[in-house]
Amino acid sequence: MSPAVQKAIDAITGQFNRDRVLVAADREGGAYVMVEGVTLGAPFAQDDSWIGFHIPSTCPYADVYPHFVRPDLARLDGASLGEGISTGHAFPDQAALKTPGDMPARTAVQVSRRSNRKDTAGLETPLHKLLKVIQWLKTR
Amino acid sequence: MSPAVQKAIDAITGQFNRDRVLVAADREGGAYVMVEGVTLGAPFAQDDSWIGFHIPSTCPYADVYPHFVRPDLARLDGASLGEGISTGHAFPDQAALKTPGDMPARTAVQVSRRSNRKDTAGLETPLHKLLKVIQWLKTR
Amino acid sequence: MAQDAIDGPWSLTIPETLFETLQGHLFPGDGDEHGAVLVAGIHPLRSGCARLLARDLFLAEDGVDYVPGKRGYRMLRAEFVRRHILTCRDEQLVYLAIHNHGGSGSVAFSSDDLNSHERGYPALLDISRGNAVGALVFAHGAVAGDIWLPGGRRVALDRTEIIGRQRRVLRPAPRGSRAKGDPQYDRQTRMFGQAGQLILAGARVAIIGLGGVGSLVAEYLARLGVGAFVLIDPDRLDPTNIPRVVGSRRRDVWWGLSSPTAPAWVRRLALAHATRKVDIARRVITEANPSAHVDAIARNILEPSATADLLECDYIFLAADEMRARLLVNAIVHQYLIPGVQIGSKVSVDESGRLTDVFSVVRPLRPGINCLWCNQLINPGKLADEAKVDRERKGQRYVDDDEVIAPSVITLNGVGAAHACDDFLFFMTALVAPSGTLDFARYESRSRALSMSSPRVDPCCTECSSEVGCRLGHGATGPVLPTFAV
Amino acid sequence: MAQDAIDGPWSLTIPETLFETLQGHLFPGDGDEHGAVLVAGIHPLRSGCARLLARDLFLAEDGVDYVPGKRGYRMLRAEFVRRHILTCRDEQLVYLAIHNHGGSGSVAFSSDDLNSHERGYPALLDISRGNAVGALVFAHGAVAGDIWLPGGRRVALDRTEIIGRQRRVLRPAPRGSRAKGDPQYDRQTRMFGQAGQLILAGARVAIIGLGGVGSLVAEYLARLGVGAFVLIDPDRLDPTNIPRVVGSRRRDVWWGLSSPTAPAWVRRLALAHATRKVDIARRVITEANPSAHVDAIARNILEPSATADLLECDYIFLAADEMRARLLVNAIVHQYLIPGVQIGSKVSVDESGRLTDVFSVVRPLRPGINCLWCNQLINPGKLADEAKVDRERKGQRYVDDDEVIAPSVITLNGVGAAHACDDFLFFMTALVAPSGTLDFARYESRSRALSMSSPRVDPCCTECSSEVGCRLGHGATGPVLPTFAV
Repeated sequence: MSPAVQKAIDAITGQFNRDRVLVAADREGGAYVMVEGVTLGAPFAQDDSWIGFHIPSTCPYADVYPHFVRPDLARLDGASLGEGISTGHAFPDQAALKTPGDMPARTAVQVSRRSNRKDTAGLETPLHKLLKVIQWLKTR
Repeated sequence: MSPAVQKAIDAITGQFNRDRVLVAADREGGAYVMVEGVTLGAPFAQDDSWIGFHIPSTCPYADVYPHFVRPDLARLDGASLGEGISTGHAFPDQAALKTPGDMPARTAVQVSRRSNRKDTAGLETPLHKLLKVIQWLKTR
Repeated sequence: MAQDAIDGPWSLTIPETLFETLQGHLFPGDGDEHGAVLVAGIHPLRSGCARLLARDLFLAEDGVDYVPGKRGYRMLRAEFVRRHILTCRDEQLVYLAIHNHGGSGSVAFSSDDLNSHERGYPALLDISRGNAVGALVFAHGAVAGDIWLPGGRRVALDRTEIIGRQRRVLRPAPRGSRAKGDPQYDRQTRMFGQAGQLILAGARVAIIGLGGVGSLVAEYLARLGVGAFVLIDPDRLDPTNIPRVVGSRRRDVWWGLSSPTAPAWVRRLALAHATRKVDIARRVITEANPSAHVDAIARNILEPSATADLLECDYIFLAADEMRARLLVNAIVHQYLIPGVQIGSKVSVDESGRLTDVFSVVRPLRPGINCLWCNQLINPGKLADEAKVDRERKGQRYVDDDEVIAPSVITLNGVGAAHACDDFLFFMTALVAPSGTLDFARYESRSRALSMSSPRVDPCCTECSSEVGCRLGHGATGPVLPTFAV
Repeated sequence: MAQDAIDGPWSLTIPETLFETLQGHLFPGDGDEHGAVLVAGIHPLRSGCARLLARDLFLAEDGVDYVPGKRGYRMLRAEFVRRHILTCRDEQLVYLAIHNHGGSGSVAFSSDDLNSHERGYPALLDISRGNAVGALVFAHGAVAGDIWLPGGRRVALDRTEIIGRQRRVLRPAPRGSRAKGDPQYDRQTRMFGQAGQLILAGARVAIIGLGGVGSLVAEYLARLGVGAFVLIDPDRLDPTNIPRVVGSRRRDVWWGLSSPTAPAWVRRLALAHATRKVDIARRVITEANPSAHVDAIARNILEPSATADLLECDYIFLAADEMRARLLVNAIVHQYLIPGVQIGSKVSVDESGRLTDVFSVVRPLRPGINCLWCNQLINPGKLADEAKVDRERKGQRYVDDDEVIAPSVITLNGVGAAHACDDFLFFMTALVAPSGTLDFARYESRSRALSMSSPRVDPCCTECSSEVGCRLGHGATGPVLPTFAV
């Protein structure tokens, strides 16, 4: 894994609990990350979810997106999940892993939040992006 | 010979006497022309001279230059011939003639008067240029 | 003129400026019918096709020259017709009466129109003494034509080509779409469509000079899928050309035998057997596109047989330095309404040998507007020099003569060739922007700047004007071209 | 860092902007001596040569930081020295003390200078803990240097290369002229001299991406006489590349077997055996100049071994579309002070499929000033996309994703490649005009216009600034390059 990717993962394991964070290397020095037990709640029917995402080897320059959450995600009010959230995905793609099987695939709901511009590298770390996505989900 | 070259020669034979004008075709549709017995006189020691020149196939677009005159040209005052007039040439180059021998070469003095710009074709015909060169010579 | 020997389709070529004047007159926004007379040269092609060449346009003034008709709605007044048919008789040109209909995309003569042709054109043909006459009818985006040939044959106009900033084709009615194209060209047809690819495949392009610039033009256009090439260059490759002529190899010059260290007679022999530049370009073209048709003509462009081949082309790339080539190509552009471009580069050095200017020029040539002669880009003195044999030229050297060999560099050639080919592509596929110009472009290498200059137009220019005896659109019956006489 | 393993000549590379600041400080017109400290990265080459990379310059204020010396004329005050040597220790950089002498064209340290080095530098080496230290002395048009390596070895600086609008080389003293060149290059040496030809022959150039743009760059530079090439592209030729990749032939793709009409498995097999793009470019180069040295690397540029080859080059042509390649090359330009250029073309189509913009871009890349990252020309979203496997990318498609294949046309590539190579030539031979710029150029095909834009500079950019932890001139001890991790 590249030093920048390792640093990003360290920041995430610092924020969450180390044993709640699963990591699998990709083929290029990036990593697939899964954080278990992130608190959700209203407006969703589920109290918590895992959140998975890919940190490319070109971290911190590359955006981190999309994010994936539990496949049964549903709104308390029964409404549709809305724009930017889609069902029927799987995470991670085993072909992208350095060692397929290191992180078994889960069916998932995909959350698409793209950060389009970065003025300089590092303004938005993968941790920062993850927290933004969680925040965004809670304000749906 | 190209129609434009033929037309230029017709103008010259119209101005001078037909039997004073010798013509030999070049390999490309142009012509070498020699006019015998053109009046000179002061400032030159010679009363007259032949004048030879080449009308290119690209007449009337191409300039007609240089002109050639008798090889013994000399000033009455014994001064040098001056800028634009040089000795030790031959005219015409036999290799340029369509039929070598058509116009035997003569040793010659070269008179260099270049017309640099033409606004449109035909403003300065080979005849016009010849008259200008004769005029110029007389004002040396 | 043997106009009746032509058995292929007839087309009309019309300079954009002239077309726009006509459009403004026919469609001022009043929805009414208007009239005009177009005087055209004629250009029979070897294929049996004929091109009518719009030379001059005379707008009929409403109520004066264009009046209520005796049988139809409107008609050109007899005096107006007579004036122009006599000009056509005297100058051996084609008389074409013009009016417009409403609608857009397709157009046809009405039965009133056709009846009037049948009543009037046999008499006009008599007056014009062996020159065709006819009529054109315009709608928005469509043109139809009814051409009467001496001898009694009558042909419908296949299409009208407008050439200027770009090339557009108008027809009497839309054509059905053609077959699917070659998937090889997928990436570029995403820009200009299958239709654009077919235009390129149908184009016949001349390249004059297959040295540094021309070899690159050949390479680009062949890859692009241009269908037919006429390559004209009398020269064989020289070792000093290899750094600029793409596709050339050392064995083309018998490397070693042709080097300056070899004995002079061996060197001369090697160079006399070096590959011709046109054959190197042919090799490059065929490798890029085996189905391209190539005519490789190892002659001076001024030799009449080479010139004749040039007249069969749709676009001319002038990549030779000779002034005579400029003179001839410029004459053809105006007289035969064949668009083209002159490409060159220049490296200037001051007296102390220090570099001053370095630039590449791309000068679009278009009939009636972009003329090398009235922009004084053809030097009469150099024309005279070029007509001399080497020994003469050396013996007659002048003060302002530059006998030094001009520097030449592939990157400068690349700039000129690339822009010229890019301009060609956008011209042919009619993708030029509304802000596009036909200005002469000068790409400055040392400052990375581009300077554009608008060509001037001399209204009496022998080359680009339609004055009596001048070349514009005069075609086969116009002034003799400045070629070598045979 | 093993600085003592370097046994070839040492050079210093300095960005033009920094050099000009230094010149202004050293030569204000007072004829006096002035001082400064240059902090430099280091870049050991495989050849055993080492490049010092000017990263940051600290001007010594006269009378404050630069004061009358105890033994020599003037000296840097101890506090000033100490501040910068500690920075060099912490950031693993080379400390270089600078002063100037009078005269021009040649320069050498005085015995006072050398004595002071011998007294002071062993102690400085101790403080800097394994990083070289040294001194530079400047005159007009000349630089000499005395570099002290850990371990006790001491080397004289061979030359100083200034890179910016153009490349200039300063040495301690003028060198004698070299042997006569190859007469083959006569026409171009008339522009840039035998000296220019030798510069080209000595240059090692990288071309990243040997598709439409890169193949043309290879062709032009090989003809021009560039001596060594590093070609990097992982791809094999595809039939749809032939209209743009010069030198490619149908048999390179097993034409027929690879066409869409062939059975899918035959097609796959043919494409798996198609010629690699780097090998086609190698063929083109070798044909043009059999003595050129070519490294053909069929790998992704982000693979560390490919990146390592890139670091050995003098100039980088970035002709690949990937954002990751932009990110890496941009990092190398700034961190290793290797100049380059990014070339591309774009065809934009609106929702209705109508053509909007068509242009070619040529973006000179120069350390500290022309940065793709702070000009937002590297898209973080696309970087993320490029890190995914195909299936993932398709499954995760977004609203603003353009999965459509971009159009690509040889004439657009030609415009970009020709200007980039022309710019390279004038850079290398130092023939840029006083009015020359390093602006990003955009050649608009539809309007024939050129628009230039001045790159902005973010003073805290991680890529192009010399802030702590940022890349500028940091060389081998700087941030890790954005390559694949192994």
